[in-house]
Amino acid sequence: MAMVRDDRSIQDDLDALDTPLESAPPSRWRRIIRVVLPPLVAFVLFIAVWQALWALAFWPEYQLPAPLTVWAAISDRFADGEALSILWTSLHRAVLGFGVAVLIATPLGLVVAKVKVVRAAIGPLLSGLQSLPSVAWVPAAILWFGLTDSAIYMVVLLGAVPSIANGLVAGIDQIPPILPKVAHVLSAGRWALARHVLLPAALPGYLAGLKQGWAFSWRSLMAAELIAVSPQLGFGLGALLDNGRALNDMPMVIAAICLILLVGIGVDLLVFRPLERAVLRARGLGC
Amino acid sequence: MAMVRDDRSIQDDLDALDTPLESAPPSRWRRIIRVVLPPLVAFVLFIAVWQALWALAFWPEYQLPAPLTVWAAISDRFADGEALSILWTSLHRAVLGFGVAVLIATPLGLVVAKVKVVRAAIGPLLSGLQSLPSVAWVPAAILWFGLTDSAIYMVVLLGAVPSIANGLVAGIDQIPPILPKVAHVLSAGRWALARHVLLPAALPGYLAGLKQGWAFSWRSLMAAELIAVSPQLGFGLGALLDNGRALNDMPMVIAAICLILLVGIGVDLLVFRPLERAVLRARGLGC
Amino acid sequence: SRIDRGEDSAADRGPATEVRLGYFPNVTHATALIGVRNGFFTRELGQTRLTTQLFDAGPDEAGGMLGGSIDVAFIGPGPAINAYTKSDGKSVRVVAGAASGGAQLVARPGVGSLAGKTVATPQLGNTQDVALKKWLRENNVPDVRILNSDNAQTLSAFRAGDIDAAWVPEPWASRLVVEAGGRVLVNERDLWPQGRFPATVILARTRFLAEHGQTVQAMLRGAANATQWARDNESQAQTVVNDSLAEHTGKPLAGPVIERAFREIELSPEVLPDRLQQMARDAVTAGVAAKTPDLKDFVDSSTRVRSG
Amino acid sequence: MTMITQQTWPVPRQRDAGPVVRLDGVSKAFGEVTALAEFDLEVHAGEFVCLIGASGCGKSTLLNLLAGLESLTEGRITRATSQPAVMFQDPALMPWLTAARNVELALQLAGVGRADRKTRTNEFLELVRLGGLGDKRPHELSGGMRQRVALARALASASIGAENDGPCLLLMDEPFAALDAITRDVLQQELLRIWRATSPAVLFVTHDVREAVRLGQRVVLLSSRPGRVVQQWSADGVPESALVGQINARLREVIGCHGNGSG
Amino acid sequence: MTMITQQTWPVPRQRDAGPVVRLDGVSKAFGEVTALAEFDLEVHAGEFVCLIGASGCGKSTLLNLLAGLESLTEGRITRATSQPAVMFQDPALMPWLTAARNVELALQLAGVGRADRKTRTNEFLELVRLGGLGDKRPHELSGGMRQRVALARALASASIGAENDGPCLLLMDEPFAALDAITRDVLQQELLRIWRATSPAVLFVTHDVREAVRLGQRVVLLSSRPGRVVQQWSADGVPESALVGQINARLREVIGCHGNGSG
Ligand SMILES: Nc1ncnc2c1ncn2[C@@H]1O[C@H](COP(=O)(O)OP(=O)(O)OP(=O)(O)O)[C@@H](O)[C@H]1O
Ligand SMILES: Nc1ncnc2c1ncn2[C@@H]1O[C@H](COP(=O)(O)OP(=O)(O)OP(=O)(O)O)[C@@H](O)[C@H]1O
Ligand SMILES: [Mg+2]
Ligand SMILES: [Mg+2]
Repeated sequence: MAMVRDDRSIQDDLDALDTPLESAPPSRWRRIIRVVLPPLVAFVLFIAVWQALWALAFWPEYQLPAPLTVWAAISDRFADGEALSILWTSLHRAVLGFGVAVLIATPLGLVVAKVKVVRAAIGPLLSGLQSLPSVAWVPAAILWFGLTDSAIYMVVLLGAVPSIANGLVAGIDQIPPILPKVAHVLSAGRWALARHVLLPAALPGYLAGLKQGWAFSWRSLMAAELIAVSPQLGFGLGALLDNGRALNDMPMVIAAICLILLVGIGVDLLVFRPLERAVLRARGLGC
Repeated sequence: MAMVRDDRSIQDDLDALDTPLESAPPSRWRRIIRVVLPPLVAFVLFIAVWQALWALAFWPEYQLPAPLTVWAAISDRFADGEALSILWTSLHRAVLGFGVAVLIATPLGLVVAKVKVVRAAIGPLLSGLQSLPSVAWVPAAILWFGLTDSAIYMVVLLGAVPSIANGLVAGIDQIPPILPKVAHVLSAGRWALARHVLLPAALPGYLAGLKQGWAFSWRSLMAAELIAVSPQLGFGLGALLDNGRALNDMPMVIAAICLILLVGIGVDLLVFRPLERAVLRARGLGC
Repeated sequence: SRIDRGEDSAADRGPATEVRLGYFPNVTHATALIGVRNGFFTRELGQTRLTTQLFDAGPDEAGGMLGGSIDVAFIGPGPAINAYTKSDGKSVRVVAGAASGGAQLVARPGVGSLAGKTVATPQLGNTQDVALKKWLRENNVPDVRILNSDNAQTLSAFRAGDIDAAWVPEPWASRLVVEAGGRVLVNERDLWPQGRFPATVILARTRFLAEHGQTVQAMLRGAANATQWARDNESQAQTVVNDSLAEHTGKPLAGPVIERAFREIELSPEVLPDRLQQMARDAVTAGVAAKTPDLKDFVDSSTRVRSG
Repeated sequence: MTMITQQTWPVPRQRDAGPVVRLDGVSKAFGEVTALAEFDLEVHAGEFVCLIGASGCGKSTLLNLLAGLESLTEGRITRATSQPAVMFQDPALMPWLTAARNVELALQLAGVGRADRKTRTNEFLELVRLGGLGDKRPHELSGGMRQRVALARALASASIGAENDGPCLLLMDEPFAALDAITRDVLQQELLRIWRATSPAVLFVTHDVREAVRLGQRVVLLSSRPGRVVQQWSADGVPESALVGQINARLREVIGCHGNGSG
Repeated sequence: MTMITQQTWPVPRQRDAGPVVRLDGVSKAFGEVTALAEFDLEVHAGEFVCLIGASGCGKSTLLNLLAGLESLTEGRITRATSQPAVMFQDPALMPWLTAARNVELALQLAGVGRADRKTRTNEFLELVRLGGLGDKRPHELSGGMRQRVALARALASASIGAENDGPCLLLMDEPFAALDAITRDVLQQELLRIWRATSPAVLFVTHDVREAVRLGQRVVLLSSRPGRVVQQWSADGVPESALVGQINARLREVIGCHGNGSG
């Protein structure tokens, strides 16, 4: 049962589940292929199945439009610049709302995680708030803020803040207790402890919370954008989706879904994925 | 600068942020007080502020009803058993949907976390799906599944699965690499690795994902319950909320919010909190 | 390159075992509410079982119909036309009317001209939105901000002063007037010939209609009887409708609101096909639809019921 | 002290003289840092080899390579054994399992039946003098106790290897570093007894030259930056203290000439 | 090897003879496990005390109590020093910081200015023979290297204490356990030099009796289950090897009578 191994260890035997171990860095070219190819293949496969299902005509056209019809619906919107303005309106609101949510949720999460009384008092409330659908806040938001952008931001904040705060709490709960002890013997004050130990140590869990928080912001925004639609308030993706729904226009609905997915995937690929990689790499974790 | 310390260390100096260290177990009685008192005080405070605001009559009654009015709206519904049937309908769907979501999301998360090709192919899609509001699926669900419970479950699953899977992926990414190495030298196969090392090691992160997943299930359910109301489908909390909204009946809206919060907080306190404590305790983490 | 699975021609199969009826808990659907509550439908249906589905938005109801889970529906003309055109004229037919009238432009007290003001309509491209845009154009009112918002939100915003006027259907117009002290600027009735335009129609699935024409006829008889009863017993009808609303939504309308709303709506089985065609044309005029749909087969007259 | 029963540690097999592990010109680089370079080593079946070298010279890296946990940069490793049993430098206990369950895991993953597992787990815990502490979690144990749990796990894992056909290999990275002198003495004796009984090939990393000489048949000294084999001593038949002095002198030479270890 | 400059380690102060730390009848129980019981100990300013004892006898627990990281079950601790500098048994480095930033953190948290910090960090890294490896992350370092980073951090933290008024205290838990003999020798000498220069009180846990005798002015032997002071030796003026033999014999006695350490 002699086994001879050449240059590479067992990990390249494709038993990826088995061996989450470090590998020799592949060439630049191969790395790009590795990163770009799989999603591309997944995408092409998805479209192919869709096209096939459509061609078999199991469902009538109004239930399952052809990929090309949807593409036409999207590209129409891009051609006249409408799509960009829609994307911009929504993205800009979401980013702003998310940013404010992070600023509110971070100290909140710290306090909830570390002050027992506060945790007992409002910890469950935070989780409860998460499970409250954003539309629930719409009537209240309108009553209190009127049909303005403020109402939209309030809904977004109420959606995102609990999620981010909870992520931070979960991250802090997982910190090995020795690290705060180190900070203590180095005479760190509260603020220094939070800034130099708790936040960075909780970063992986916090990032997961941020990702979920972003998802919540974005979803809440879609709900909030239905509060009111007018040229003055700007026409966002949520309104596009709702219009498609109201008109029973499946190509339009699917186009809106695609645009929302595009943003979701784009933000994940351009913002969270690199952040995550950097955070995990620095700690020698992950893949 | 001599300092004398008696029986207890500095941690009782109320600098809770400073010292997340172990404390002597308090008596049973005091522990109950510690657990029950803070949320009670928070609740009473909240009601008091609400009552005061109402009494000052800054907003008209239809914008901010008195706490008692809302309480009447809730207790009316409890009195004739309607509230219980509403809660039961929704809870039962949510639990079922969540259970199925966990069963789907767990293997999915494992595969995404550990198989690089799959991660590259559908990782970003999972995050993208999370940011898709549940209502987006409603038209499609109605067209494809008709007005059945299946349509509702489809919406719930599409909401919860990505969230749970992403939580698991985040949890697995944070596993110290030495643990899978140990499993490898103990000749663990893929399945044993997942069952004996990856899943338990990722448990804290996974639990955080489950919590978020529950929130997503519940919110998605609220959206799905608006699809249609019929004796066959049952009348759920989502429908109650929407009716309140449609009627501009603030006491009804707030009553629905309270019921939803009640469920959210209840599930957190009865299910996730004890689980979390057990998981963290076993590892010597948390408070 | 799509396989052609034409709708296989369905033969008449006599009365159905079950008919699934969709409607809203709303005054414009009073015929359905009364018909169900007072048993007008079941009386006519005989062996056929009646199953009801409540919706709160036309598009979802239309979706339910296109998805095959609803057989007969009370629905607004907009979503009905939509469902027809989206399915290339295949899936649905209007078999009768149910109500007409009941939409008004209501302004806050003290608002005279709408120039430079904010006006709300329920949805981009719906009947009221189109009507408002057409009216503004015809009356040369400049600089009006049009806001699309949910009717319930419109009421709050109206009360809070965020909007100056709203073009809404019943019972919202009545609520704006009765609960928020609004003043009627335009009654949409005045813009249509004979003051009549469809507010609710009865839609049937084409397939169901072909297979179970008798059942559809029975439903229409039930609707006609309910309409007749409501006309004859107006105050009782209001009570029945309000009881239904209380049951389905948890809250009845205020007395004055339902009285006023009932006055503004006319329950009638007449279809008014020319008005439907006009509405489809107006949608193009208002820039909401790309081309005027051909409503040739939209109205099915084979199932016409002898009134009485 | 407990005797390891026949069942826990199966009958010894004949000592084979052929190499069970061979490294030919192995290099391992982490980015710009070359941990090992042109590394050649042979370990024979049933042989007890001790590795010593400066802190950071590549001993742990070498064990990781042998266990198949890292990929080589260059060269080849030929291994004629089943998956080696490894005791890492870090205890690396599963934090959610009790001490006993940590040890049991090794047997469970190897497919040992439940009842059998429990008995053997207890025996291994007794062996490392932790009998009665099996229900403690890792965070409730002292540093030395954790190290002993890891030792028990590694021995349990090796006992599985010994049951299977073919030679087996035990890799140990400073297994007694956190133990007091007396416990260390006892466990050294236990290890030797087990080794004599089942004769796995052992690769044993230590910083204690005395320990290396006492336990090993062969002592291998590594240089650092990059790690290479500098010199080897056979410990058989040489007086202990003389050899210790000799190795210490050479060690001083090798480590001294590396300056402060930073390159 | 680098000289620690005046700036890095400030001028020595007079040795005070009064106790800076006093434990009176201290007990510490974790649930049912009593780690320490009726523990009495005094440490004088500028004194170097070595603690030895069986694995799991409560040495680390004792240091944690002194550092204020755990609450007492009974008794009282009187401490006349500022927050002690601690080197834990585990390196406990912040995994997201480089080696240099880990050391710098001690200075940063004490409010040392940026430029000053960098210089001193480099000096401490050179001291533990890790000059040039400052930009490595903990997971890129070997076990011994991590331990040396932790040592550098503890020394940096102690240097702050030495700058402040009043006596200071340095608690070290097996600081050299993962180091090779040569590096260990060098660092022992460095530690002694620093101690002589600034005379903090040092409480030093080790398993190496030879090391304890070489470094300590006083060697304290703990019993286990529960931990108590069994015997103390003054190391001043006694020949090293004689004392080592004596302590070893007593140690064997104390640990032997505990059976297999499980209680
Ligand atoms: N994952 C890694 N990334 C980068 N460098 C690494 C990594 N692992 C080890 N090294 C480097 O490789 C060299 C050898 O490390 P190794 O852990 O093998 O040393 P060692 O001989 O076990 O030392 P010690 O006695 O201190 O445990 C060191 O210089 C270390 O910095
Ligand atoms: N957090 C804890 N929970 C429960 N028991 C604990 C905890 N910490 C320590 N112990 C117990 O207290 C005793 C003393 O532990 P301690 O870590 O002080 O030993 P030690 O003398 O440092 O041993 P070593 O030399 O192995 O490091 C041990 O029996 C240990 O099991
Ligand atoms: Mg090592
Ligand atoms: Mg210890």
